[in-house]
Order: sequence, then structure tokens, then C-alpha cells
Amino acid sequence: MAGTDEQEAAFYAIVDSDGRIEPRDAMPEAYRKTLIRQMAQHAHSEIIGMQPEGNWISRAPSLRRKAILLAKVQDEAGHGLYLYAAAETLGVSRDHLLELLHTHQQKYSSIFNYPTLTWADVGAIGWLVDGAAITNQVPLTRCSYGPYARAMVRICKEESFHQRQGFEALLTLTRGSARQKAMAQDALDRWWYPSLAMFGPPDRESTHSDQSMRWGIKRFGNDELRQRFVDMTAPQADVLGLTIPDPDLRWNDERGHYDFTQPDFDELFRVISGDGPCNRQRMEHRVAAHTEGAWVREAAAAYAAKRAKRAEAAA
Amino acid sequence: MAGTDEQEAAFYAIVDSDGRIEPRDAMPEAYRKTLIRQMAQHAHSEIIGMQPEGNWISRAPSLRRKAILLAKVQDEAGHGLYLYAAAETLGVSRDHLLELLHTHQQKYSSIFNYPTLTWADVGAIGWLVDGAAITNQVPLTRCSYGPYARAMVRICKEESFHQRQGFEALLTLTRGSARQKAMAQDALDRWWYPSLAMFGPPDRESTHSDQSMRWGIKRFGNDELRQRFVDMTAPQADVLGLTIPDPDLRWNDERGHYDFTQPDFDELFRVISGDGPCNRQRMEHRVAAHTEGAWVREAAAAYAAKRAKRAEAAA
Amino acid sequence: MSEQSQLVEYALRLGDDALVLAQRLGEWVARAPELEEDVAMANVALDLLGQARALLTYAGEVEGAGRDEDALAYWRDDRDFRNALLVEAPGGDFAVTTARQLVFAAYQYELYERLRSSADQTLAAIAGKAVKEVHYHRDHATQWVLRLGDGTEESHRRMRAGLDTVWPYVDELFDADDLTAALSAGTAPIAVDPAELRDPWQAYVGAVLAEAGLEPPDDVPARRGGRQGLHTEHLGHLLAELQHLHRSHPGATW
Amino acid sequence: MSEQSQLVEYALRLGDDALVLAQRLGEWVARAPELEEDVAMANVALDLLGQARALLTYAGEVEGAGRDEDALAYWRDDRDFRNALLVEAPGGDFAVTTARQLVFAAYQYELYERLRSSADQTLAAIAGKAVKEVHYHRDHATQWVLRLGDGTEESHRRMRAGLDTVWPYVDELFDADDLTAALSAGTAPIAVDPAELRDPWQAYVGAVLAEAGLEPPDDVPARRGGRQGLHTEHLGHLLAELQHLHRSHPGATW
Repeated sequence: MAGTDEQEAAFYAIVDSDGRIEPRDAMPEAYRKTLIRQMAQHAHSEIIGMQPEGNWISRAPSLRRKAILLAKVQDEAGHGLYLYAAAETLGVSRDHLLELLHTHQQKYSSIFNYPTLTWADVGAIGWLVDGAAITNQVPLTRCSYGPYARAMVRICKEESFHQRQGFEALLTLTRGSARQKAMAQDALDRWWYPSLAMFGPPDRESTHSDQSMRWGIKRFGNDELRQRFVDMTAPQADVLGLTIPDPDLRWNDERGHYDFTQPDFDELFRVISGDGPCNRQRMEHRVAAHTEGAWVREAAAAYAAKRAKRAEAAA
Repeated sequence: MAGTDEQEAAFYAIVDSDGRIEPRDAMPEAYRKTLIRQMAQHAHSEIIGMQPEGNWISRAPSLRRKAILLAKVQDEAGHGLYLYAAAETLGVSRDHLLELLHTHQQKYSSIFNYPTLTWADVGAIGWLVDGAAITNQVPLTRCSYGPYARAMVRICKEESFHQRQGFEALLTLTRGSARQKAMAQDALDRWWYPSLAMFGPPDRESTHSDQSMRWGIKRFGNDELRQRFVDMTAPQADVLGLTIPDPDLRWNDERGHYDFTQPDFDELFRVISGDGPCNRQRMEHRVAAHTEGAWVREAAAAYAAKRAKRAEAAA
Repeated sequence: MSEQSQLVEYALRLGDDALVLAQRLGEWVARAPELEEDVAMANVALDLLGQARALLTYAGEVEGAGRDEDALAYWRDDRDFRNALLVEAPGGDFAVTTARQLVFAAYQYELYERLRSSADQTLAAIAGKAVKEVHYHRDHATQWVLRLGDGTEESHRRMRAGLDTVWPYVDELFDADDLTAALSAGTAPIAVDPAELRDPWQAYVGAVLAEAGLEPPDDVPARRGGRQGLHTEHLGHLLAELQHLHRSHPGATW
Repeated sequence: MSEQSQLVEYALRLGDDALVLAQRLGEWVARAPELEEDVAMANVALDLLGQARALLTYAGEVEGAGRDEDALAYWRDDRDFRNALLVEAPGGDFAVTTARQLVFAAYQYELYERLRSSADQTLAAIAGKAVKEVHYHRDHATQWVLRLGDGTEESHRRMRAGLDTVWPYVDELFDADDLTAALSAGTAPIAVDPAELRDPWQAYVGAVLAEAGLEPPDDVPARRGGRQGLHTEHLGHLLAELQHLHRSHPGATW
């Protein structure tokens, strides 16, 4: 905010009354920066998130599942588009944000640094990872920045569809052969704790949270959201007939919540800082696609420029 | 031959008495050129021939078959080495010959322009293609040029081993399931006529044959060799329980040979002239391997030069 | 061949074209030059996969031997596939893929446009839905041919190389044979005579190439055989990926 | 885990390392930078395949459930493979392959050298044969590391990148765990403690790199998990190729 007190007061009046800040509204510079970082990270997660599931497009075990998976990965690309566009309303280009991703200056969700080893992992990602994402994101449909809130409405709608599809894919496995059921359990065993880690560190260690709450771009604490996810997911595991790999997971009548074991936050920090199973693979794949596509983007730009020039000359 | 009559007489004396011309012997320039072309084409055939069979290394249906196939393709590379080395005794470098291959100035056997579509094709190549090659090549073990004759001794020994392995692989299929037997028959249906075409056009249309006979680098006519191959192969097909795709194939008591249908020589000429199913693929693969390997060969040369220089400096 | 078998075979040709190309296009997802193209490639692949499923399902129904779309996609071997060779070649760079998309979508457009009038109600219905999808595919490919052909020097060079790569496979698309002759004869034909599609295809593709400053390669020996199951070596590798998991669990439901 | 199961598991680790690397090296055949390397790559692949066959056969015998080398190679899934991650990554360019060959052959050499004294007669015999082969592999890789490291600027740069690519997979080779601890304990150990191999490996590889003007990459986060069946995404694709045909004909003889 080129910062008059009056503008600042107007900004907080909107935020405090649960209104929406729009691109042309004045806003504190720190708010703008935080939002850009958050939306960019979210957009980066969508496009990197295409890789682990995309790994199974060629091998999907039925044509119906192949179609569902293709459509899902396509939706992720679409979410990336919405989110980069939403970030662009704050005056930063997609190219610049991609540059920051490719040079490790911005991050993406650490969950996508785990490999998809079997077909069941595709179901587990839909059920658990999209489930966790929705838990995180539904509150953002009411966040203070208008374009972000509206993008989240669309995204959450599609993601809850994906989450049901993932659950259904796993249900088919658990009702199938012994090998299929074992595949599903194995996927749950590997994806459970990384999914819990998606909510971030415990609130007591979380930086910036208070400020984001104040700005209306974060509505609930990490611990609260993680609990909400466990409460939602544990009964679903029962329906699937799968065992969540946590011997201490049990309903606590007193709290009205499930008790559960926290994920290994040291592992989370290691993965965030680059030391996960697939960090390097994901980034190399991403940068290679971008680099190999450079001549195509240049051609499109050159063609557009030629056309504009011709149109001008004809006018 | 820097051509005195005396030298020419000496050359023909050796050739006529079934002796061997050695690299340092005088020889007519046309003899040298013909030999280089023939040996180079033979060498090129070995290295291009690695591709159709190499196509099944990754998918061989048992580890034993994978090992046999790897060993066979390795032998082909080895044959290429012997033959380029034999050609080099005539004062032409392997690099130069490869350059001629890559720029379509020299050819390789047209048979390798057919695709290997199923596993049975690997067996069929061993049985038919190596069988035809041996029929062509055994006489060359007695050809007038020493290094070539000696290379052929080694090569024929290995190829008759490959031919037996191919036969045995097909026998396993024909004694296997109905699907396996059908696969074997299908391979024979596709490879039979192209194998017959390996002996070249009918003698009446064959150019240079007389000269090559005179020089002792060709011992029998194309038609005679083709007949020899059919006579050898037809009873083997019976053992396999496979039907050669030629309704007119039958033993002719009077001739003491099988009657059979000639291959489609128009097709042969089309394939030789570049219009076969895989000509383009084979050459692109070959040139790509060579081009992608250029930096490696340059490094090896640079390293050798540095070492030589250091050795010199130390001396 | 009975008319029933002919119809099965015809549906397999159309269905396998769509299935194999969908599989190739799927390889671009998360690898495209820009995000819009990840979306577009997935979209085209999805449309083609949808066509393939309808066509294979129908082939299985007409055959009446209890084979569904998955039985036909996952349990046939290389030699039983009926797709044209064009669709099975590796995708190459974006220019090769663009060239193939133009060639194939323009062909499919003319085909489905006419197949809407098929005497076979199911094929007519499938074509009626598909022609709208394919119209978009053709338009999308056209835009890219223009951008690449009339973009930079490099893109022009690559686009020419892309055309060179796919051109040997063009003629096969328009090959008529006994099957198409039988099915496209009479006053209420079931199939479209592929030879009929050549002129309108040529007119469309020729105009696009001309606008893009490109020329169709000439004197290219044609490659064919896919309709008879005589494929390139690429198809076997594609099928190994496509079928491995499904074949590893015979009888399983997914 | 019974001692019998431990022995099966140990043989699978060694056998899968050899099998998967043989499969990767086979990809170079007819693609190598020069004909001598086509021969050499095939030769190394053949040796490794031979080791794999002996080890998987033995694992099946000890297991006693009727599984032979092919049952173990073709019917286990990704999660049941026990190879180190190093061997399953795509071959990359010739420098990546050369870097991997140096790392792996130097490891295998130290391993088999010691395994010759195994209390298990079969493992001792397999190691006795293999150590001679691997000595050649190590020497071959060494020669190429010297040529590429001390060749041209480009080859030096590529060789460094090759080392960077494979280095994250080095540590896993030397990981000891309960299994190796149990099998290498006592006065007549069956297995070799992998941790023991690190120093001699380091000495050899370090000397080669130094002579080639290269340095081992440092500060590389290590990747591991292969011994527990936690592989990279590459293995599944490799197995789809390896297993597709065999799985398509259950019970067939080849």
C-alpha cells in the first residue's frame, strides 16, 4: 500500500467485515507478497502434482480408470491455470513465478516428492492427498482476497469430486482380489503420514500464522485442520476395510475427536528442504519440460507479433 | 594394381590356383574396390542387423532366452568388428565406411528392413535369415582374399550356432501352446520370401557376377544358392510342423531339388532402393547412435593424444 | 467374412486408431511446452479415449463373444490391432506431434462428418458426438501448425521435419480395401469409403500448410499395413506399457 | 525371519541388482558410441544376467516353494524387488552409464571378493565366478572414466554431471541392516557386511576419480529404500517391458 492510514483503515474494514479485497483495492505490501507466495506455491503444487499421478496414465488397468485419471490430471493443469491467473491479478507474471519455482526460490507441496509405486497409489492420492487439500482449502473459499477465494470455490468443487473417485478406486481394490486389497493397504501405509504432514508443522512452530489469520488468508490452525482431516478420514478407512498405520488411533469420547500419532515433522522438514525421495526427479522433469518447450513458446510469441504487425499494416 | 602385366599375372596365378591374396600382394584396383564394397556391405548388415533382434532384448520371455539373444546380438557386433577390420586391410578406414553407410552411399542387407513384430520373429531370423546368410557365406570361407576368408570362417561358425538356436526357439514354440504355435507360423509366413530374396536377383539379372566369380570372391550363382537354401530349409519346416507359405513348394524327384515360388523381386528392389517397412527407422537409429556418441569418441581420441604426449614428455 | 465380422473389424479400425493415439498423447501430460497445452493434450486424449471406448464396446457387442472394451484393449496382441501406422509412432518433439495431429484430425473430421449418415445407428451416433470433438482437435492442430510454420526459423525447420516424419503414414489412412468396399457399397452404406476423404482432406491440409508457409513433403514412400496388423516395432512397446498391469491381474475388476 | 528366509532375501538382493542392471545395459546394445562398446555393454549385461540367473535360481531353491529364476524375475511386482535404487534409474547419456558402472562394479568387486569365503557354498561359488567378471567390468568402467574425465571439456562436464546423477544412490549400497547383520555375524558368516565395503570402495573410486581430474560430489542427500521394495518410479516401467510378454502367456515354456 503506497500506504496512507486512510487506505489501511479501509483495507482492514473490508477484511474485518469478511468482505473481499479486489485487485484494484489498496492493500498492504506484506499482504500482497504473502498472497503471491501462497498462491504461487499452491499453483506450483498443482502442476508438480500432475507428475506422480501422470506416472500411471499409460498403465491404468482399465480404459475407464485411464479416462478418469487423464481427466483428473487435466483438472490439475486447469487448477494451475486458475491459480497463476489469480496470482497475476497482483501484478506478477506466470513466467516469473515459474522462474522462481525452477530456481528453487518457491516451493510446492512436499507430498508430491513421494513416488507412486503401484496403481493403488493413484487411489490413495485421490482419497488422502485430495482429502487433505480440500480440508486445507475449503476455508480459503472465504479468504479475504476475491480472485483467490473464487478460484478456490471452483477448485474445491473439482477436488471433492476427485476425492470421491479416489475413495471409490480404493473401494474397488479392497473388494477385489487379495493382491488388490494388499496393494490398497500398502498404499495407505505409505501415504498416511505424508498426508498428515500436508497440514504443516504444529501451530506452536508455525511462523506467520497469526498475521495470515489477521489478514483473512488463513482461517484455522494447522493442528485444527489436521484433526478435522483425521476425524473425516478414519471412519472412511473403516468403510474401505483398511487399517490406518497408527496403533494409537482411536476415538476419544471426551474430546469428541480421534486421538492419533503426529507425523514425523523432521521428515517433513527434510523433504521440504530438498531431501525427499523424488524432489530432484520432480524438478528435473519440470525444468526439462519447460526447457524443451522454449522454442514452442518463442514460436507462438513470434507468430503473435507478426500477426499483430500485419493487422496494424492492414488497418 | 599400379598395374604391371607381371603383377597381374601373379595375382591371377594365385587366384586361379585357389590361393589367397594377402593385403600386401598386388591386386587389380577393381578387385580391391569390389571387395571393399562387398565387405563393407556385409559389415554394415551385421551392425544394422543388431536392431531388429535387439528390439526384443528387453522383452525376451525367459532369462535364458534373454541371455541367448544378448549373446547373439553381441556376436553380430563382433562380426561387424572383424569385417571392418578385414576391410581396413585394404586401406580404407571404418570411419569412412560408416560415413558411406550413413550417407546412403553403401547398403546393407535388405532383410533388416523388415520389422520384428513378435517374439517368434527372433527365432525366425535365427533359423531363416542366419540360415540364408550361412548358405551365402560358407563359400566365402574359401574366397580369394585372405583376411575376408578368415573372417568368414569365424563368422560362419558362430552363425551356424545361431541358426540352430533359432530353430530350437521355434521348435519350443511349435511344441507349446496354440498361441505360441500360431506365432511361429505367422513369423514363417512373414520371413519366408524376404529370406529367399536375400540371395539377390536371379542370375540372369545379376550384374558383376561373372567378374566376381573370376576373382574368386563369389563361388556360386544366386539361383543355385537359393535352391540350396530351400532344399535345406523345407525339411526343417516339416520337423517344426510349420507350413512354408508356398503352395507350389514340393520335392521334384527328377531334379533332385524342391520346386518353389521365387520371391517378389520387385519388392526386393523397392526395399533395396529405400522403400521397405523399416529402412528409414534403421538408418535414423543408426545415425542417431553415431551422432549421440560423437562426443564420446572425441573424448577418447583427446585422452589418447594427451597420454601419448605425456609419455613422450616423460621419455 | 460375414457382414457381422466386417462390422467388428471396421469398428476395431476406428477404435484402435483412437485408442493408440490417446495413449501417445497421454505421454505429453505434464511434459507440454506450456500449461495450456497440458490441458489441451489431455483433452484431445480424453476425447479419443472416449471414442475408442464406444467403438471397442460396440465391436465387442456385435461380435457377441463376450469381449468388452477392456478385453479388446488389454488382451489383444500387437498383430490383432487394426490401427493405422500413423498413430503408433513415438510422439517426437512438439512439431512431430503437431504434424500428426493435423493429419489425423483432418482425416477423422472428414470421416466422422460422413459417418454420421451411416446406416448403422450406433456408428452414426458415435460419429455425431465425435465430429464435434474432432472439429476442435483439427482447429487446435491448425493453430499450432500456423504458429510453428510461421513462427521462428527454428520452429519452421522443426515443423518441416515434423511433416517429413509423419508423411509416410498419410496414404494408409485413405486406403480402400475389400472390407471398406463391402461396407460402403449400396444405397444405405455402413462405412465411409476412405478414398473419398482424400480430396477434402487435401484441400483442408493444403490450405493450412500454405498459410503456414509450408509444403507437403513429396516423393515419400508410403508405409502401410496397420489395418492388417502389420505394425511398426513401436506398437509392441506401447502395448507393453498399456497392458502390463491389466494382464498381471487376470479377471480382476478395477 | 528364519535363517532360510534371510538367505532367500539376501540372494534376491544380489540377484535383483544384477538383473535390473543387465536390463538397463541391454538398452545400449545397437546404440553405443562405437562398435567396441556395443560388444562391451552386451558383455557386461550378459555377465550380470548370468549372475542374476544363478542367484535367483538359488533363492528359489532355498525358498523351496517351486519358484525358479523366471518365476522370480517375471512374476514378482515392483514392491517385491530388492535391488538397490542405483541400478534402476534410466541410463542417461554415456557418462551417466559410465559413472554408474564405476560405482556399481567397484562395489560388486569388493562384495564378491569377500563373498568367496562365504560359509554358504553356493554363494561362495557364484562369487568366485562373478569376481573375475566384475574385475573386468570395473576395469572397463575405469578406463572410460579416465577418458571422459580427462578427455575434452565437454566430456569432463558430462562426466561430472554423470557423477552428480548417480551419487545419491551410492550410500544405499553400503547400508547394513538386521538381515546383513544376522547373516554376517559369527565365525562362519554367510553374507558380507556391506558397511565393510565402503572403505576399499572409496579408496578405489577415489583414486580413479583423482586420476581423471574429477571429484566425488559432496553434500548429496542419499536415496535409499530398494532393499525394502521402496523403489523409484522408474522400476515399474522397466518391469512392464521386462515382464509383459512372459506374463501374457502364463505357464508357457519358451
